[in-house]
Amino acid sequence: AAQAVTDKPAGKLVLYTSQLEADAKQTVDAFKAKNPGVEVEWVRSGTTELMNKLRAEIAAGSPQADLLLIADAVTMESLKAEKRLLAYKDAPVQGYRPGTHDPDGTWFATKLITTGIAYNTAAPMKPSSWLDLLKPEAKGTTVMPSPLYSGAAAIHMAAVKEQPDLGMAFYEKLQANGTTAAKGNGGILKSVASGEKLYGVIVDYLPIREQAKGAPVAFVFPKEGVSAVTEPVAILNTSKNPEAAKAFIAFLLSKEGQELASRQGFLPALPGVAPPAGFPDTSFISLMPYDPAKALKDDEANKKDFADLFGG
Amino acid sequence: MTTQTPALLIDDASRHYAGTPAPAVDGVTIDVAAGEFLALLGPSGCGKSTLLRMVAGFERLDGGRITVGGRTLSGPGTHVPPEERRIGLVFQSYALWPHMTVAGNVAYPLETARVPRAERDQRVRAALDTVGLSGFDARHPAELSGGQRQRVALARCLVMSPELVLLDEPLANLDVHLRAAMEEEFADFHAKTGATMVYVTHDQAEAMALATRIAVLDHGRLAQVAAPRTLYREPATRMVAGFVGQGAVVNGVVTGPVADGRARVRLFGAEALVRCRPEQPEGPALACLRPEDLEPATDGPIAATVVRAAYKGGFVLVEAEPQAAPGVRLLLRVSGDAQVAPGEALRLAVRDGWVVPEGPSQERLTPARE
Amino acid sequence: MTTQTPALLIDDASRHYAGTPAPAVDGVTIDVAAGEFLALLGPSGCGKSTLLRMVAGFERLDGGRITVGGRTLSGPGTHVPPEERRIGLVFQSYALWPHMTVAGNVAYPLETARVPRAERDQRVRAALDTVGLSGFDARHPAELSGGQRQRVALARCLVMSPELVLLDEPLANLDVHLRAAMEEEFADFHAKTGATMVYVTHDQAEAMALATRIAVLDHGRLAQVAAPRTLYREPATRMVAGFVGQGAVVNGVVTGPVADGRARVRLFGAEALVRCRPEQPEGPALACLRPEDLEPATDGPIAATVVRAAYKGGFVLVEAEPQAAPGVRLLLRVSGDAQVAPGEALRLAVRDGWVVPEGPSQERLTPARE
Amino acid sequence: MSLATLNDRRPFHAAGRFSVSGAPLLFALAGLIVLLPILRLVWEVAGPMAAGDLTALSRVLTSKMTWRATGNSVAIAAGATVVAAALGVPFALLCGLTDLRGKTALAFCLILPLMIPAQIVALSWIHLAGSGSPLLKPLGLAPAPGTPNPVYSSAGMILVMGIEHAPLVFLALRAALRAVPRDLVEAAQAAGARRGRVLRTIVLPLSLPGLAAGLALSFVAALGNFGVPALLGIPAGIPVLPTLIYRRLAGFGPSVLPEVAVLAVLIGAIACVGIAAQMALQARVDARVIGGSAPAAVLRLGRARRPLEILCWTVVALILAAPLAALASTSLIRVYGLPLGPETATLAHYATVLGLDQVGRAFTNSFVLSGAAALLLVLLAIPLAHAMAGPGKGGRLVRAVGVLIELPHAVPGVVLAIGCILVFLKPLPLLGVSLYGTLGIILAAYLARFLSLALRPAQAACAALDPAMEEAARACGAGPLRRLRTIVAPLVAPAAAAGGVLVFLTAFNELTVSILLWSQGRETLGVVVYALEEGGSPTLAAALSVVTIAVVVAVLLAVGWLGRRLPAGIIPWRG
Ligand SMILES: Nc1ncnc2c1ncn2[C@@H]1O[C@H](COP(=O)(O)OP(=O)(O)OP(=O)(O)O)[C@@H](O)[C@H]1O
Ligand SMILES: Nc1ncnc2c1ncn2[C@@H]1O[C@H](COP(=O)(O)OP(=O)(O)OP(=O)(O)O)[C@@H](O)[C@H]1O
Ligand SMILES: [Mg+2]
Ligand SMILES: [Mg+2]
Repeated sequence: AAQAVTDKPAGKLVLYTSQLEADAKQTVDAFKAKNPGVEVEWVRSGTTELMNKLRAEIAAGSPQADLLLIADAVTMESLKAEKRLLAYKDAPVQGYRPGTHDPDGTWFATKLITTGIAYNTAAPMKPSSWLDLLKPEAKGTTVMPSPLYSGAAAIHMAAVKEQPDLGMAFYEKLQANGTTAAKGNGGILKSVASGEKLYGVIVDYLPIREQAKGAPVAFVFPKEGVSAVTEPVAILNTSKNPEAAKAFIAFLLSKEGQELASRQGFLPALPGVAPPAGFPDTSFISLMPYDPAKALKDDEANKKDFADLFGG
Repeated sequence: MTTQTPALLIDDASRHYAGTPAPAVDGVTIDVAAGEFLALLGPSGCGKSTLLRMVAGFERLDGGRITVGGRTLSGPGTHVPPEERRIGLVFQSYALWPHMTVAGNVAYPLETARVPRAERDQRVRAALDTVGLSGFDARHPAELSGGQRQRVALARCLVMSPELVLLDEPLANLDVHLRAAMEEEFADFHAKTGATMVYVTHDQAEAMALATRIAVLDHGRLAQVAAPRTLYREPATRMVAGFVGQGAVVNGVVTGPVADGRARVRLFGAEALVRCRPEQPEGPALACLRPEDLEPATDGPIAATVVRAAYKGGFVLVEAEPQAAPGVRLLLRVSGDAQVAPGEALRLAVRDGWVVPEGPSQERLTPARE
Repeated sequence: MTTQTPALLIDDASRHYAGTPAPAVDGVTIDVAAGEFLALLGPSGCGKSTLLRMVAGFERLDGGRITVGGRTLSGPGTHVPPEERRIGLVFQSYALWPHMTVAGNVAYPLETARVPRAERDQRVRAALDTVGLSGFDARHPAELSGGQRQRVALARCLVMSPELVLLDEPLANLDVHLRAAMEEEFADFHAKTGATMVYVTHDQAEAMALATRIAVLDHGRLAQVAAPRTLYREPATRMVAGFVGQGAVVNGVVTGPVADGRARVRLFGAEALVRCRPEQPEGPALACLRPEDLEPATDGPIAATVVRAAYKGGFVLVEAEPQAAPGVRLLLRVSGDAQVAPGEALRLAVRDGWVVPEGPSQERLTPARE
Repeated sequence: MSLATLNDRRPFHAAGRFSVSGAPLLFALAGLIVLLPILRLVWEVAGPMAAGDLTALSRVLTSKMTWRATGNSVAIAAGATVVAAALGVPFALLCGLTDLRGKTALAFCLILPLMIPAQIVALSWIHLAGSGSPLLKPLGLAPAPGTPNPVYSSAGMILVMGIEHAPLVFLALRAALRAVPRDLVEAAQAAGARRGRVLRTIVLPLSLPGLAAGLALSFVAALGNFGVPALLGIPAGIPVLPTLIYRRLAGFGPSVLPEVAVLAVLIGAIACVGIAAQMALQARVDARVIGGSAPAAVLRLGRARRPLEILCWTVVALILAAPLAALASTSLIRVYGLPLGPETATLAHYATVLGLDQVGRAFTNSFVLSGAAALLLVLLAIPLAHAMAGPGKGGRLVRAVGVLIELPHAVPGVVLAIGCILVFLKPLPLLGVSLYGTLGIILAAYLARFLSLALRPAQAACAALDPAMEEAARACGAGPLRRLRTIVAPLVAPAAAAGGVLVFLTAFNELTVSILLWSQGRETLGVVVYALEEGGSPTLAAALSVVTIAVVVAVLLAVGWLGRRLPAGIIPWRG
């Protein structure tokens, strides 16, 4: 339950978010309805672009954002390691599973964006396991996002490597089976929807939404479990308005905030909040565990391994 | 090259550029005998280049026919492309290819014709010899003087042994001395090769010095074709009289009968005996008076005033206004030692002249300058 | 403009372009009186334009000094930029600004000088009047003929009332007739304005017709400055004798004493009385023989052969080779009615001539052509 | 040796046209705008290096991936240049030399790929060649579902970039052909040479410098292209320098910027070789002949004309109409992936996209930004080009800057954008306001990135300007500024305006720079299209792309109509 903030926060708040345009607008509007005194200025872009922007701002000596709401926790870990994040010790994290927020209180998951398998409905096989992608039916017809460019894919790789029955060998077998890599999830969806590829490793909401509109795609949560990026939110320690920033995080973590995420078509991070249409109940989804801090440490090595296997 | 058919026959040729009010070339008929040196003379814009380009095949005919050595090259339904005409062409701008050496420029037509290497080299050498440029083979056009460039252009044209050579104002860009030297080159070239040549110029001195016959174009029409002397002495039209040579074209009245090729003409109130055609009728007429036709004489019948006197080296060119005809300017030469000043009075005698067959028009008569 | 100091003084001026073997202008000294019309004459590349551009301020001097109206414009450590010299300049290419009307072009110097509107309009009108272009104000240069454009350029220069006007080959691009008409315009303009003018040309006839004095440049050096007649009749150097006027420069020997401004000279084995300087020593010398100095005469002492004969309209220019001096070419004029053919024998008499003060050099002597 | 030496025009009479006093000012102004962001980025490398820290440098230079990407970049850029030449050269020859009909329309269509953003072109080709191809699928020609899209390959990148950059070769060669005097061609014909021989032995050698300049431009453009390798190279696993840079940027850690700077300097170095080659060749062609009175040559095609016309339009249809049609049909389909048919077609995406309020803002912003950039750059390009045409030391100095001006154009846009953030985040020294977060910073980046586009036509015009024009003004007493204002500017204005049109159109749907610099309410069209595409709405992105292209074409036509009285050669596609 949301904990009422004693003093009504006010002033300007700068949010850098990788949410989709419409979602970001909804989120900000909902927050502002609760906190009319806060003026939220937000910049929406891909996580990579946002981080480039932030890096350049840091190098120029004046980061502009108060709040970051971006795709993955690994990036947050890197900022934390650089001591760029502000700890929000008394954040309202009751009810959240451990692992979906930083024990030190620097970042907090706001939803679950899982990576599973999408397939073209004309495909001969309906996959149910990651290992199905290694079958002859999938030879040369699978595409996945490259961890070199996509944060979600990087986390997916970190998670897969920690699975004993998958591991790096799984990637090697994928390569042997003719799987190719693409820059982002949008491209995967187009490939699979257009039938250019039949199977795609992809974040859940894109194919589920398109399927609802009638596109020839479907999404499965493989039985071994899925990886998830958690769209964490964090406060920069250079924030000029930490009170308002904390209020924003409190709103996102509140039941209301989580229901909003569900309405936007994402799996809420807070167990017990109903998932959006087209998604199975959260309890049916198993998450492949992984450690963001370790993922950060291994990141370079993972990317190099991937590049060695799949090229650029 | 000793055939009896004309080497070049231009028969009623016309060319009207789209979007222009009048044809650039308008029903021109000229035949050029083998070995002849024909000059095309006329003021700027009269259609000389257009006519030449029609012969070379770069312009199509809107009417008429062009025949070379008996073969119709341009005519109704026929147009042999320039590259198949085998007509030598020398451009006003020389049109040397800057990226080739002198030898390369000259060898080009032979390479095109697939002449074997050994023969090619030999012919290039011979052509360069002819124009006095042996030893310049390896130079690039940029490293030559203007006159040398012109000679390379000549050699390039000559190496093809063309029966017909067309030259478009080849000397217009040169200074007086270089021009005189190049005039000689052309005369030598013509004498040596015996080729038929058509030579475009707006400089009548050049045309007279070089050509066996001169064709004068006027607004796209042929005004007269004649040998230089005839053209100078017996211009057929007012335009030719004014354009060729210096002198004045003035109003007069033929009063006496024609005899011995001369008529009695009243000019500025005085009588003069002036050359004319046998069939010249009596009545108003135009007379062409060259500077050498007029002589200052103390007892001359025409009273005039000096308007301008210009020392030309060796003689003074005097411009005089007859008192009987204000506005008219007569040109005459007086000895270089004489001091003549504007405003002086002068008496003139008419020693010779020519009654222009075309007859007078309504227009105001001016000295033969513009 | 009636001061006694020279309007323009070029004092030992030199200019050596970097990377060229010899100076383009080499120690030239000329003074030009107020109201004078000086022509700069010389073959292509002799430095005429460079000298003019030095006076205008577009080229810096490497040595010497240029003074206009007593004020040093260029000199050691001094270089007044062109825009502050108030010198009128007419370009060979006219250099009219195509984006301005005729009036705009002419008004430009006044606008630059912030002349008030009313006065400006009035002066522009007056300048256009002077060149006979009233009523053309609103036209653009593209809508004018070549001669009219030249006159706009003149008006633009004139409107500034410059004390000094420089003209660089203003007529080189025009055809013979337009050139004659424009020569008159310049003479009128000079007479009307009384401005000091320096006029570059490589055409000696133009220079003679227009200039009060002619400066001949030779390889960047001043060869002679003199009035046209003097230049023609008494050339100071071999180069001037050959370049100005037609004629031949031939080897001879001064044998007799100088009297009455004439010396006895042995030419081709015959004796002739030839004009010379009073101090002319005896011994080998160069004689300049103009066409009018030579006369065909049955009893002429010099036997020669006709090499070339060119009809020039009114007369025939004959090139003859003396039998005593193979390779030498003499030029003379014979009447236009005479028929002269190459190869014919001819006897010549020398009526006049000039001993070139410079004296003979080792070089081969050629006719005054190149 | 140049053509000019054969005509009687003597370029060295240019001496004195340029007063050195104005040069440092212009030089400083242009250098400030253009080079600051790039120099600031280089400082990211040089600063630590000066302090003895070589980690970034050695990390990048010892990485195998760096050299693999470099090799790919050079090879693919070279290949794309060959394709661009294969397309641009024949079309330039046909449009520039022959009596082909409809040359204006043909040239217009050939220039279009330059005006359409790389990622749209690349997407069109993916659509077109993929198994879901809305055009090929109904015809039964599409690759079977599951077979790889043939465009995802080096060959695909080379082809698509080659098509995209063919206009650069086309425009440069056509300008050079315009300068080949007609009589040189006619002299060859009179010597008996047929068309092919005339082309081979006369026309091509004479226009070689122009051609090579076009090739160098195309090479540099291909080297810095990000859109095509991002969409086609990554799926094929073929890294090139721009994607490698992007990848570094997607990585973590404070070491990112120095490493990116090292890579950018690497691209810059390779590009500089191309640019310097181009400048050297430009110096060899005496531009003063260009645009002179000599009318361009015309070769008659005779009976070959009709078949050639058909061939030309077929090629144009293939390289332009087909991808555009694919894009258009994507924008019409109800749900991406369905076959296009009467029951699946809808205009709803257009309605949706035009109803988005960011689309309206983006159109306004892009109009303002590209308009302002075009205007300011034209104003800057004229004095700069004039200074570059000057002789002697001053001219050399400014010409050297001319090489550097190409740098912001050659490096990937994101690199330039980072440089801009580094420079413009802090308040401006004297004004005390920061450009950051305003349209100002995007404008500043556009000015840097597109200066070379505005400069090139102005430079050609200035070089072709008769020096006597200005000397006449000097003789009339006009000082340098007055001459610039009253003589030079009006005379080169048409050419400079053509450069302005190029800037406007290229900036109008620019993506890679503005993606980092935009902020809420200040999005550009490119950013919005990209966001729609990334957000999984390819149909909306396609609809917006079609609208954008329609606007571009409308602007081009309007410019052509307004400029129909200008002299030939100024409106780039006009005959
Ligand atoms: N391509 C063309 N299109 C339209 N009109 C043309 C074309 N070429 C020439 N003309 C016009 O045709 C007329 C004759 O031109 P032409 O070039 O034959 O003259 P010209 O006698 O050679 O003159 P010049 O002595 O100046 O060279 C001129 O009025 C000219 O303007
Ligand atoms: N900017 C320059 N750099 C180097 N050499 C030059 C330059 N300008 C002229 N020259 C050389 O200086 C000499 C004189 O040139 P100038 O232009 O003064 O000759 P000119 O007498 O005007 O000749 P023309 O009658 O051909 O115009 C020539 O040899 C020329 O090549
Ligand atoms: Mg002509
Ligand atoms: Mg000169």
